[in-house]
Formats: sequence, C-alpha cells, structure tokens
Amino acid sequence: MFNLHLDAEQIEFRDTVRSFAANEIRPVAIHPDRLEPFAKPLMMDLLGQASELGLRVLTLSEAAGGVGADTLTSCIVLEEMAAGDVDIAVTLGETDLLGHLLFDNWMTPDQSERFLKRFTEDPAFHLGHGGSTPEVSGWNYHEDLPNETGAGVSAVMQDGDWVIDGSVSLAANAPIADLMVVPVRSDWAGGMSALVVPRDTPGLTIAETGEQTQVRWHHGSAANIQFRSCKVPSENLLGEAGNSPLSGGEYDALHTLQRAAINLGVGQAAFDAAVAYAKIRRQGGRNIVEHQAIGKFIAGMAVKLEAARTMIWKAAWVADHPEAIADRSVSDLPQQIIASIFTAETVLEVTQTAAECFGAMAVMRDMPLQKYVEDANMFVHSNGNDVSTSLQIAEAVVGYERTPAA
Amino acid sequence: MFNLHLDAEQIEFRDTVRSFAANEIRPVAIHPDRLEPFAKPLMMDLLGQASELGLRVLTLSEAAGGVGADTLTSCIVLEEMAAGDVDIAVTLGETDLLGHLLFDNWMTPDQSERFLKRFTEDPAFHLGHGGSTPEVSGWNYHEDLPNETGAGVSAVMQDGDWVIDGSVSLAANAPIADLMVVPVRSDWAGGMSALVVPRDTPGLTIAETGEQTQVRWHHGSAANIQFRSCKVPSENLLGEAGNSPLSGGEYDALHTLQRAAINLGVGQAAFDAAVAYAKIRRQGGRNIVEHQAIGKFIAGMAVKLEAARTMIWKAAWVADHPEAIADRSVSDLPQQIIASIFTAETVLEVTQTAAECFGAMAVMRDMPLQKYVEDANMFVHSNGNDVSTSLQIAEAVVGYERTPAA
Amino acid sequence: MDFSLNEEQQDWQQKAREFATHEIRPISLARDQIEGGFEPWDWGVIEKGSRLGFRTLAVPAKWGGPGTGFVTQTLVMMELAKGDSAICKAFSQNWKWSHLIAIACSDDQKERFLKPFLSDHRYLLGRGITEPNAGCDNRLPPEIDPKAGYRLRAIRDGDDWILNGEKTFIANGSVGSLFFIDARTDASVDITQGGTLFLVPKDTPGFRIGKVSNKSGWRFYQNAELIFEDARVPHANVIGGVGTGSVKSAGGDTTGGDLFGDLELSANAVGVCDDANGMAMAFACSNKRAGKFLIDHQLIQLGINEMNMLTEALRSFVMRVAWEHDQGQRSANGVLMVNYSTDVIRRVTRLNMDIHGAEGCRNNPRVSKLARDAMIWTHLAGDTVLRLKAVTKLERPGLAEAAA
Amino acid sequence: MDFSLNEEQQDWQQKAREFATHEIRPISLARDQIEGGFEPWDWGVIEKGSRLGFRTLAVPAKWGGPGTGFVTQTLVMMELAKGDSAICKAFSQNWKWSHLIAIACSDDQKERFLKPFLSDHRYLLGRGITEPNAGCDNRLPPEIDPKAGYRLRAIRDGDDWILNGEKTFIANGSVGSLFFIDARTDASVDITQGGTLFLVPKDTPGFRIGKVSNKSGWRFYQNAELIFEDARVPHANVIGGVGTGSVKSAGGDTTGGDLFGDLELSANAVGVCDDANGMAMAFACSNKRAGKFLIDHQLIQLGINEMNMLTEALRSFVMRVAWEHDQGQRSANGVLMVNYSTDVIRRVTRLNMDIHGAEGCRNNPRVSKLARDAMIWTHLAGDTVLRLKAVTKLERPGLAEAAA
Repeated sequence: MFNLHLDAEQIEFRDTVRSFAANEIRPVAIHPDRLEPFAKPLMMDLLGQASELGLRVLTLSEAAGGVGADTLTSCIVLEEMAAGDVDIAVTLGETDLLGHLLFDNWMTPDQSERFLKRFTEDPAFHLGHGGSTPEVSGWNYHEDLPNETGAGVSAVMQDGDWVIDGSVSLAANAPIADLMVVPVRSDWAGGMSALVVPRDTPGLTIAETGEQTQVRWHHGSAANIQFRSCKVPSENLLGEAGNSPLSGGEYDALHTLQRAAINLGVGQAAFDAAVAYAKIRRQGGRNIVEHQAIGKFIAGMAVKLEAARTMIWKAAWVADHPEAIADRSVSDLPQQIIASIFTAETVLEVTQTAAECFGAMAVMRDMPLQKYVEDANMFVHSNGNDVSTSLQIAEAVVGYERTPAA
Repeated sequence: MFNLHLDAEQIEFRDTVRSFAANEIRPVAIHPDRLEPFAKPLMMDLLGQASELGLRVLTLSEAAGGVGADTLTSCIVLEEMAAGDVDIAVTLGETDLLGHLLFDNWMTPDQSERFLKRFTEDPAFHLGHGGSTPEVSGWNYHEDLPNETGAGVSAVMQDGDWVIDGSVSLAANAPIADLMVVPVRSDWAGGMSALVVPRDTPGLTIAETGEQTQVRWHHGSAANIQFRSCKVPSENLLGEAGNSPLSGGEYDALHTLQRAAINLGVGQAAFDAAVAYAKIRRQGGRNIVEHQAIGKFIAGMAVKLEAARTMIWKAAWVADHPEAIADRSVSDLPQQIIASIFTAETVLEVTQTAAECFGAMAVMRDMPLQKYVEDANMFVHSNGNDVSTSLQIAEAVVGYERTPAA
Repeated sequence: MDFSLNEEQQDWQQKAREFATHEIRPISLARDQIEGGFEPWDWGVIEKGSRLGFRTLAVPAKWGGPGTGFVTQTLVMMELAKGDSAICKAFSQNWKWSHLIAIACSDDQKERFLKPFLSDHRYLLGRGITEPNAGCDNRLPPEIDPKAGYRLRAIRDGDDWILNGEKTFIANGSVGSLFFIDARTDASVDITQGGTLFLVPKDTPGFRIGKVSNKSGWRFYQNAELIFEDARVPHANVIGGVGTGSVKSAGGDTTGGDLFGDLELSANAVGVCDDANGMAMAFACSNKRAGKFLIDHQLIQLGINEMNMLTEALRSFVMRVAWEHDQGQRSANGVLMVNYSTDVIRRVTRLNMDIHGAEGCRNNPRVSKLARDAMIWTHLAGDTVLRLKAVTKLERPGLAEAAA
Repeated sequence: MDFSLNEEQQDWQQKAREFATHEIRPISLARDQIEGGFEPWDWGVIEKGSRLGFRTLAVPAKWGGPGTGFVTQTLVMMELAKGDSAICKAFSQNWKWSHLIAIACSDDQKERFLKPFLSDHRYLLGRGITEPNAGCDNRLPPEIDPKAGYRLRAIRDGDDWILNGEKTFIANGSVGSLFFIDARTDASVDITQGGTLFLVPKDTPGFRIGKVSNKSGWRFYQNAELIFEDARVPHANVIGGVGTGSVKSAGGDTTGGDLFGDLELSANAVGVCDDANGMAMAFACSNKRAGKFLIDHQLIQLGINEMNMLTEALRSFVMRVAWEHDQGQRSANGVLMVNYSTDVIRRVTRLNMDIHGAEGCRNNPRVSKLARDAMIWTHLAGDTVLRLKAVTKLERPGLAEAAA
C-alpha cells in the first residue's frame, strides 16, 4: 500500500546527521582557510566521528555487526552528510557499500571470518575499490559492441597464489583503505574476476595523486594504485573466477544511487546558502528575497531539489524492492540511472542559480558557492555520468537487447 | 513505512482505464476526421461509457454510493483517461471532484437528501463549477495585496431566497451540468459564499461559446453562464454565508492535482506516439530509433515523464495524508503546486520533443502531435499556471506570511 | 565594417513595411482562422504584392526583374513576416526558384519560363523533392544506404521523359504554375548521381495536384501532393545535365539552398519575433496584475529582456550572413543561422505566451498563431538532420593536429 | 552593409592573434593554477603586450595613442581572450578608462595623467565604484531608496577633498597606478546628484590597497579592496563637476559603460568561445568511444553544432554593436548583447565540458578553467539587475497605443 511515511528511525538518523553536518562538519569544511587553498585534505577527525555514529557500517546487516539500514535510509543519510562535506560522504559511502556487499553478500563464511571482525571493530578501517568507476556509458547505443571497461589490471594463478599486475588511476578510497576490492582480468573463461587485497600486501603501491590544481576531477579520497607481481592467496577470490560479483550490476546500481544522493546534498547546501543570503542581502531598497526575480530563482531551485529527492528515494526503495517492478507498481526503466542523471543536471542548475543570488561573492575562493558549482560540475561529468549515459534509458524504453560480444 | 506498491485495485483500475482509452477512446478521438476541424465536440457516448465504469463517482465515498477511491487512484485514472482524450478526462474529473466535496464534505444531510440520489443514479448527471478557475497566482509576491479573484457574480438575500446576478466566462462543465456550484459575493461580512444552482433554475442562462477558432483556450466542457435575478432558496447555501467552502483551499488543491495528472496523460500519449513512430520511420539507412539523436530525445522524455508522475503521485498521497508533513516525512512546501508547474513545463517539452521526432507530420492537422502540443501549451498557460505561480512556492520556502487585506 | 543600408535597401524595406502594415497584417489572423487546407489562401494579397514587386523581387535586372541582392531580400522578408509569416513565405518561395532559374537554366528555358513568370501576377513557383518516404535523406544522403532519397522515376522516351511517382508537402503545390521536380533517372546509384531536375509546368499531361496539407501553422501557405502518372516532360526541360545529381545539377547553388534558403527562414523568423516583441510589450503596458502594469513586474521584464535579446542576436546573425552570401561566401554560417532561427523563434513565441498568460492567450488568437507558425521551423530549419549537416561544413583538424 | 575589415583592423587583429598565440596562451593555464589572489599576476606579459600597444590601444591619436575605434578594439579583444580571458581583461580594462579620460577629463588632467600612462608600461588604470554594500544599486539606483549606492565620503577641505571609506573587488586594484573613485559629496541625495568622480593616483596619502580577491575564475586578473583613511585628493582631480552625479559626471559616456563596457565583456566572451570550440573539435577528432571518433557520434555533433551556432550568433551581435557604437548610436542593444554574451559563454563552456567528459575534464584543466572564467559573466554581464536595466532602454508604448 502506497505510503510515503518515513519511519521514526529514518527521521532520527536524518536529524542526527543533519545536525552533525551543520554543527561539526560545515564550520570546518567551508571555513575560508580551508576553502581558499586548492588542496582539500580529507578531514580525518570528522570522518572518524562520522564513523563513530555508525555511518561506516550503516547498510551492513545487524547480523554482521552493522546498523542494517536499507538503501533509502542510506540515501537520506548520505545527502545530509554531503551537505556538510562531499568528500566525507563519498568516502564513508564507499566503505559502507563495499562492506555491505562483501560481508552480507559476496564473501564465504571463511572469508568473512578473516576480515569482518577487524572491519567492524576498527572505526578507521576502510574499504577501497581498485577499479574504474562504474561504466554506464551509452556510446554503443544500438550497437552490439560492449562498452569499454577501464580495467588495466590482470591476475594469473601461480603456485596457488594470484599474481596481480597493472595499475588503476584514482582508485576510490585507496589512500585510507585497509582492504581493496580489485576487479582483474584473468585467463579464466568468461569475464572479470574479483580479488580482495589487503593494503599491506607486498607489490601494491598506493600513491596519493597530490593534485594541487584548482579542480581535482574526483570526489572523496582517491589514489593511483599499482600492482607489481603482487601476490594474494587463492582464498582471496570473491565468488567464482571469471564471474566477478563486481560485474553483477549490484555494486554499480547502488554506487550510482549513492552518488546521486551525495550530489543532492551539494545542491541542498547551495540552496540553503542562497536562501539565507537572500534574506539578509539588501538591494534596490529591499532584501533581495523580496524581488520577484530572486523569488523565481528560489522557487525554481526548491522544485528541482524536491523532484530530485523524490526520484532518488523512489530509486532507493526500488533497489530493495524489485518485486514492485514485477507487480507493475513502478516502471521497468533503470531507476537509478534516471535518478542519477536527473539529479546531476538538476543540482548543477541549482548551484549555478544559487551562485547567481550571491553576485560577485559566488566566485570568491573563500566562499563556498564556487566549490558547490565545481562539485556539481564534477557529478555531471564523472562516475559514469556523461552525455551518453541517458541512451541506456532509451534502450530500456524500446527494449533493445544487445547481442553479447563473441 | 515507505512503500511504493500500488494495491491490486489501483493497478486493476489503471489497466481497465488504459485499455478503455486505447481501444475505445483514442481511435475516435484522434481519428483524422475529428482532428482536422477546429471544433472538437465532447464525445458524449464515450463520456457516458466512462461514467458507467464508475469514473464519475470515483472519489465519492462508498457510503454515499461512490467508489471511494483515494486521490492517488484518481490521479492514476485521470492520467490514463487523458491519454485517450483530454476533454473527457477534464469533464469527468470536474464532476467527480465536486461530487466528492459536495456529498462527502460540504452538504448537510438535508441537502444531500435533495440531490444525492439523482446524482448517483443518473450516469449523465454532471456537476459544474460556476466560478473562475483556481487562482494560484503569485503576482502579489511579498506584497500584502490579496490576489484578484475573478468573481463577477453577486447574490443578495430577498424574502428568504438568494437572488443571483452576474456572469462567468467559461464555467467548467456548464454545457452538461445538471447542478452548478457557484461562488458568489454577498453582502455578508467576510468572504465569498457558495450556492448550488440547478441547471433549470429560471434566470440562469448557459451559452456554449461555440468557439470555432484553431485553439480554444480551455480544456473540457465549458460555457459562459449568466445569472439574471436568478433565485434559489436559502437551503441552497453551502456551509456558512461569507465563508464559502470553495475558498477553503481543498477544491483548488485537488483541482490543481487533477489537472496535473490529466496534463501528464497528454505527455504520455505524445511520448508513446513518438516511440512507436521512431521504431518504423526509416532515415539515414536505419530506423530513426537507432540514431543517437532520437535516442537522446526518447531518454529525455522518459526521464521527464517518470519524474512528473512521481511528483504527482507524491502530491496526491500527501493530499490524503497531511500528517506526513507534520511528522516531517515530506516537506511542508505546496506539493500540488510543485507537481502542477513541474508537470506543465515538462509535458510541454515532451510534446515538443515528440513532435520533433515526427518531422513535418507533426504540424498536420489530421495527425495528433499538433494537438498534443497545443493541449500542453494550454496547461502551461491556464488553470492558474502562469509565470507567477511558482512565486507561491518561494513564499512558502521563506515562510512569508501575508497580512490579510483590511 | 558598415551596417548602414543604402538607399535602394531602405526603399524596399519601407515599401515592404507599408505593404505588411496595410495589406498583410489586417487579413493575417482571419486567414489563419479559416478551416481547411486550401481555403486560407487568398489570391488578392498575392496579386497586390506582386504589383509592388514582392513576387519577382529576386529576378536579376538583366532578365527584367528588380535585381535585388540578398541583403535587400532579407530586409523585405523581415518586414513581410512581421505582417504574416506564411504570406511572406508565399512570396519568398518564388525568389528561391528565381535564383535557380537565373543560375542554372539555359537561355531557352529562361525565355520560356521567366517571361510568363514576370508578366502573370498569379504565376508562382515550387520545387518538388520530398516524398512520403524521402525527406531528410534528400538533404543529408546517408552513406550506408545509396538508395535512400527520392524515388520518383523518369524514363526517357524519345524527346521526352515519362515521370511516375508522387511528391508530398510541396510548397505552393496547389497554386504553382511551374515546378522544379527532382526525379531518379538512374535508380541504381545514389541521388547525387542518379537524380535529375526537371521543369514541369502545371498543365503537363499526366501531372496533377493531390491532397492539400492542412497544417496547424503557416495555414495560408500551401503545401500539396503532386502526382505524376505517365507525365510527359520534354527533354528541353531538363535543368543542367541528366544524372549529374539534381541537388547540384548545374554545379553551383542550384537549390537556392545554401545561399538563399537558409536566409529565407531566418529572416522570416526575425519578422515573427519582431511581431511577438511588439505584442508582448503592448500587452504588458496595458494590463495589470496585483495593482501594477505587467511591465512593472520583474518576471515580465525578464521575459521581455530575453525576447529582445534573442531577436537582436538573430537579426545581427542574419544581416551578417546576408552580406556574406552577397559576396558568394560559403561556410557553415548559413546552416548554423537557420538552426539558430529555430531556437529563437520557438523561444520568443513561447515567451510571448508566457507574458500574455491565460487571459491574453484566450483573448488574442494571434498569440497562439505565432507559436504555431514557429513550429514549422522545427522540421524545416532546426531538425536534427540539419544540425548534423551544419557540422559537416565545419573545418576538422587532422588527427595529428587534433591530438597535438 | 559591409562586414569586411579595413587594413588597420586586419593589422591589429593579426598582431593580437600572434601575441595571444605566442605569448599569452603558453602561460595561461600555468598562471591560472598558481595559488593565491595576487600571485597568478605576471608583469612580464603585460609589459610585452604594452610594447605592442595593447595597453594603450584606446587612447585617441591626438593624445598620442593609436586612436583605434570600437570595431578594432573588439577584434583585438576577441583574439587576446582566445589566449586567456583574464589577461585580455587586464589589458582592456585600461581602454575603458582611456575612453573616460579622453571624453571627460580636462586638458590639465589629460596632461597630468595620460602622459605617464602612455610612457610607463606598468601604468594601469582602475575604477572604484563597488562597495561591500553597494554593487547593483550603483547600476540601477532604486527609486524607493535614494540612499542606496556607494557611501564613500568626500568632504571639502580648502583646495582638497578628504576621502574616507572603502571600495571592494576593484579591478586592477592591486596593480593600478591611477584610480577613478566614485564618492559621495552629498549624502542627502541619491548618487546621480550627490556623487562625484575623483582621480586618485596610487601614491595618494591615506590611500592604500587592502585584501586582494582570490577568485575561482579570471585568476590572473586582479581585484582588490581600496581603503581610504583621510585620503587627501586635490580639487583639481575632480572629473567634471562636483555633485553632478559621478555616473554621468561629464554629461556623456563617462563610465566607458554603455558604449565600451558592454562590448568589452561581449568580445571577450567570443574569444573564450572560440577557444572552447577549438578544444572541443580537437578532442572529438582525436578520442574514440565505442570504436568511433567522438566527432562521428551524433551526440557530439549536436554539441559541436550548438557551440558554433551560439558563438557565431554572438560574434555577429558583437560586431554589429561595435559598429553602432563607433557611430555613437545608443540603444538597448549594448546591454542586451552583454546579457546574451553571458548565456552564450556559460552554455558553450559547459558543452565543451560535456564533449570532453570525465576523462577530458580530468586530463585537461583548461576545460574547467574556461567554465570558471565564464562564471564571472554571471555577475558582471548577465545578472538580473543588468537584464532589468536593459528593459528600461527599450521603447514603451503609451497606454492608449498599447491597448489599441
């Protein structure tokens, strides 16, 4: 029965994280001293505090020692966190998602045994993803070609060990991860395989990019990683060889959703800043909020954010309730892609409109608006979002079936 | 608990109406012979058949003899109906909404006694609204002025009767209504009053406009009506004098939502037509659906319609569950206005994009695309939707409180 | 750099402005609101305009016409379209094919067809290329499908050609006296090699008019089916050579397309936008909301700003390209301009609706007329195919240069 | 009507193109990527450009400058901005105030200030009007609040004026040698009556530079606070009359605003768009997706079409207005054009991002630089206030006429 009530726990989580973001994170994150320099080091203390709130194991099942929240709750929480700081939200989200998938779905009991206790007990234990960001491109629209995968890492079996070679640029969470999940090409029949690789494995090098440019084109914590004859035991294989659980679509779908929720938090932060500023900035003899032109901006932003949030929540709920597609309560289009591209475009417009409310202050590096706009630009042009992404939706609409590559 | 499942009855209703619209209504509604002439008389037979399906009393309570459906169900059904014919949907929606409000909410038992039986038993009995369309303008943004009301009808009490004078242009459902609900200015303290006026009351003239122009700028069935010393007994007053239940906001809110759902149906019909055409039209050596440019159109339309539908359903559910605002599951912004303006703008874009897929065929009067575009244009520029409407949302965002006019 | 108009240009502009004000605009909305495909047509305004030179404006002086250049033609179209976009097009359609005759026809053909064209105020011209299954493919023939494009067959029979097939949506179809018909003289190769262009007078045996299109916009303007059933056309009516590809049959700008065609729709759009701007400003200065004239509301000011901004951008673009085309300069600018005119006319006529709101749209059907007329641009000037075609005219760097 | 360039215009265009290619572009991204507000500045490129005449381009011939017109200046800006938008602005900012000196200053003032300006390659000019609480109100003074606008006080003291207050975001603030300062000589009336414009050299006692703005775009270009603490300025440095309203103090175009100012940002935007178009085409012709070069994907073609279409529309608009302004024609066109340049530069730099995608944006920070530079337009050229102001320059019909 259709019902949009959140439960008390969801609302409580939201309030807690909202107040944590507003009171603890934002004062540090958008302090002029942090905003002005190009480099934005991850705020490790605050990441730790967020972890203590349970957000690192939010969707990990209670049985495994987590909070056991559903995808909707995770999206609600990540949005609030991102309104405080986008990098903390991305970092936490990555660990939380990988933790849930590894320990609830992908690992054998033996594998869990080896890693779960340390993961749940150490609030600084993070998980990394040693592959490219999800590929949801639509460049091969109505062509039988598979999309390119960025995988530059291969593994061969040698004396009972996997020997890994290759490199990945901007591997998510690599700078802080204790354990990396790595998609690899192997000589097995079929597709990719997936291995877990502890950070301290000999042959694995993690090099922070140390980007000191105006805009580093990624969110969260990322580093280039390299494998040189890096050996892990055969027990580190996730699922079957040639059939990586990372390729199953679940990680990509949830990752896409997470990023949409985080993206939305950036938009909401920009909107809140614009409304607050419009209430105090005086021009033309009255506070600018009283001008129709600013009212139009505010209304436009409010509608867009409301729509994006509604789409994300729907997609989040559907991710946990695929039976609603079967019973035709929701359409069979890829809801997470719809939510993601809708949100990315929407939030970019919102941050730009919010910036317009700020006039010249919007381009000052010691003010947050320029950062919100650039964060939003990155969401439109990263993590699988590009001008071709939506073609996947068109293929779903017309029911195009790709013949698998030979 | 958040849940997007529709119940079996809702899905069944949707299927029934969808198939009725596709098989019975559309073949007649968009037949070239009907499309080509300017005049589009209401298809009374089909209206009667729709009425027999229960759609005229869809939201009327079961106790009163109706189907007792909620607002969400009503929106789902009206969208489907509108994909068949927008005028039938508007006409049915008006009667259904007024019926629910009159007999479930506004009338005393005595009043119901006088009208309900005929209403429920006669499938051709319709209700009309003898006032202007809802005024949700935002022209008085951040000004203490009330918005203009279009009321040009007054009533005075004389010897125990109300004597009504004045005229209303394009009163909804007037050409087919057996009973009109009429907002009137009276000499009572306070605001407007509301009277019910049977069609055959002496002094009431209903003149079909007989518009033979390319675009008649209204949907549904409407006529100019005139009152000349038109008398109704004092028992025909709804609620209190000077306190019209029509002014309470409920009618406006539900009416706005209805129109949004109907508007969406127009967009869906245009989209379906474009996808079907793209699959068979050949150009550049392949069916046009295989071109990226068309794929981009299809994806854009699909995302927009999905978003609009999701917003309408949300607003519909909230209309029946205001407690979800109190418990902060949904925001306290005017959801029906958000859904309405979002849908209006979105559907106009969708119909124009769908028209692009049709090339020159889109402007031929014997083809439906030009009608869909004009219907969509009307939704953007009628029923209270105009460029100022969204300023009401801005006032809600900043919590502006209008001082009532002296 | 000089944007001023010479005396001849100013004279034509003024003459067009007066004709549009006094003869076109007064009948514009009434004609639009007449039912039917053919019925909105009116020979009266055509004849009046023809007497003033608006039908034959593009005929070169050496053939007895006014011999105006593209700049003048552009100025005239802007004025006429402000009166009525469709009536303007009914005139300018003849200019397009006047250019074609002047450039591509033999002296004999000119003698036979330009003379009646110049002397008869009801002699109109049209070109038939589009067919039910061949529209965009005529404009951007797909490499992967050489058989794409028009199919109308022409088979040689002695001194004649026998034409069979059907054209659709042909401009001036129901009112034209002379048509330029693209036909396949060799179906085994693509249209650039197997196509030939024929001059077909309306009284050609076996040639007749089919259904007249009943459109939502440009209602005055006529589009019709042309039906060829063993229609017999003398070989002397072939333009240029046989099978050299009708689109470029005389090796030059024989379509009127890349030099005149893009200007035609773009200039017309400027006229419509000027009309919309005037209507919006007048409405905003005479109607109040919440106690203030609409023009004193910021929302309306922003709309009026955008309408004028886009119109002036388009006008600038069009005047520049008109001059470039008078110099014979070919570039992507023509197509880019006509694509742009689509975006502008659609947006400006939409904003005009916004400013009028429900009341204004209901009370003044011209508000919707402008938007309906604007929809024509979507498939004639700004459809995807034309936008992709524009890109083919841009310079592309080589791989080494691009990667550098 | 003539769009061709004369020899002088072509020479300057060519000279600017070479300077932009060989001197500006090679340092452009590196300067952008330097931390700090002042630090991206580089006197080297300014001095080199100055030697070629790019600093003093707008000084009239009779005062020893090249005496170029608006068309030439526009052409030069388009070229320089293609190399770097912010470096172009650092040059053209001086032209703006060269115009002001030429039009509004007395001969004595010209003698005292134009001479050092012409002879010193590091002598830059700036104008101080914006204050922390007075930005837009200076441009469109609100009728309902006469006290709105700048507040910096000037009080007469014998032959001097004593200035107290603060300006913010002042262009060339940290590098200028001479500033035009708007001050209130009468706080009881609005700025058009109580404002006066002063010439303030950088070594004026009591005048100093405050914080330098650290911006996300136009990082090379300097904006800074100017602080006045009992700064003493001789009465001889008053431009025009006292209290005649500094914005129009000499009764003419004293701000450089309505004739040059709008052109400046619009021409600069064309240069940025040209740069973006080149980058996008090069990327699309050298990178593949799904086995095809990006340029062979329709999605990319549509993006490239739009980028070029908007750029050519803007270029046409700008060249037209440059000519109109050379004729001294005033209209709404200047403001409409600069509003339009905002929409175009934002859209074109965004489409450039789209075409580059994640990989291109990550690997080439210039993609983001162009979008960051473009954001400057939002508040300088296309903010709501400027759009509303444009509408005040349009003709309005009277009520009777409008209702007709």
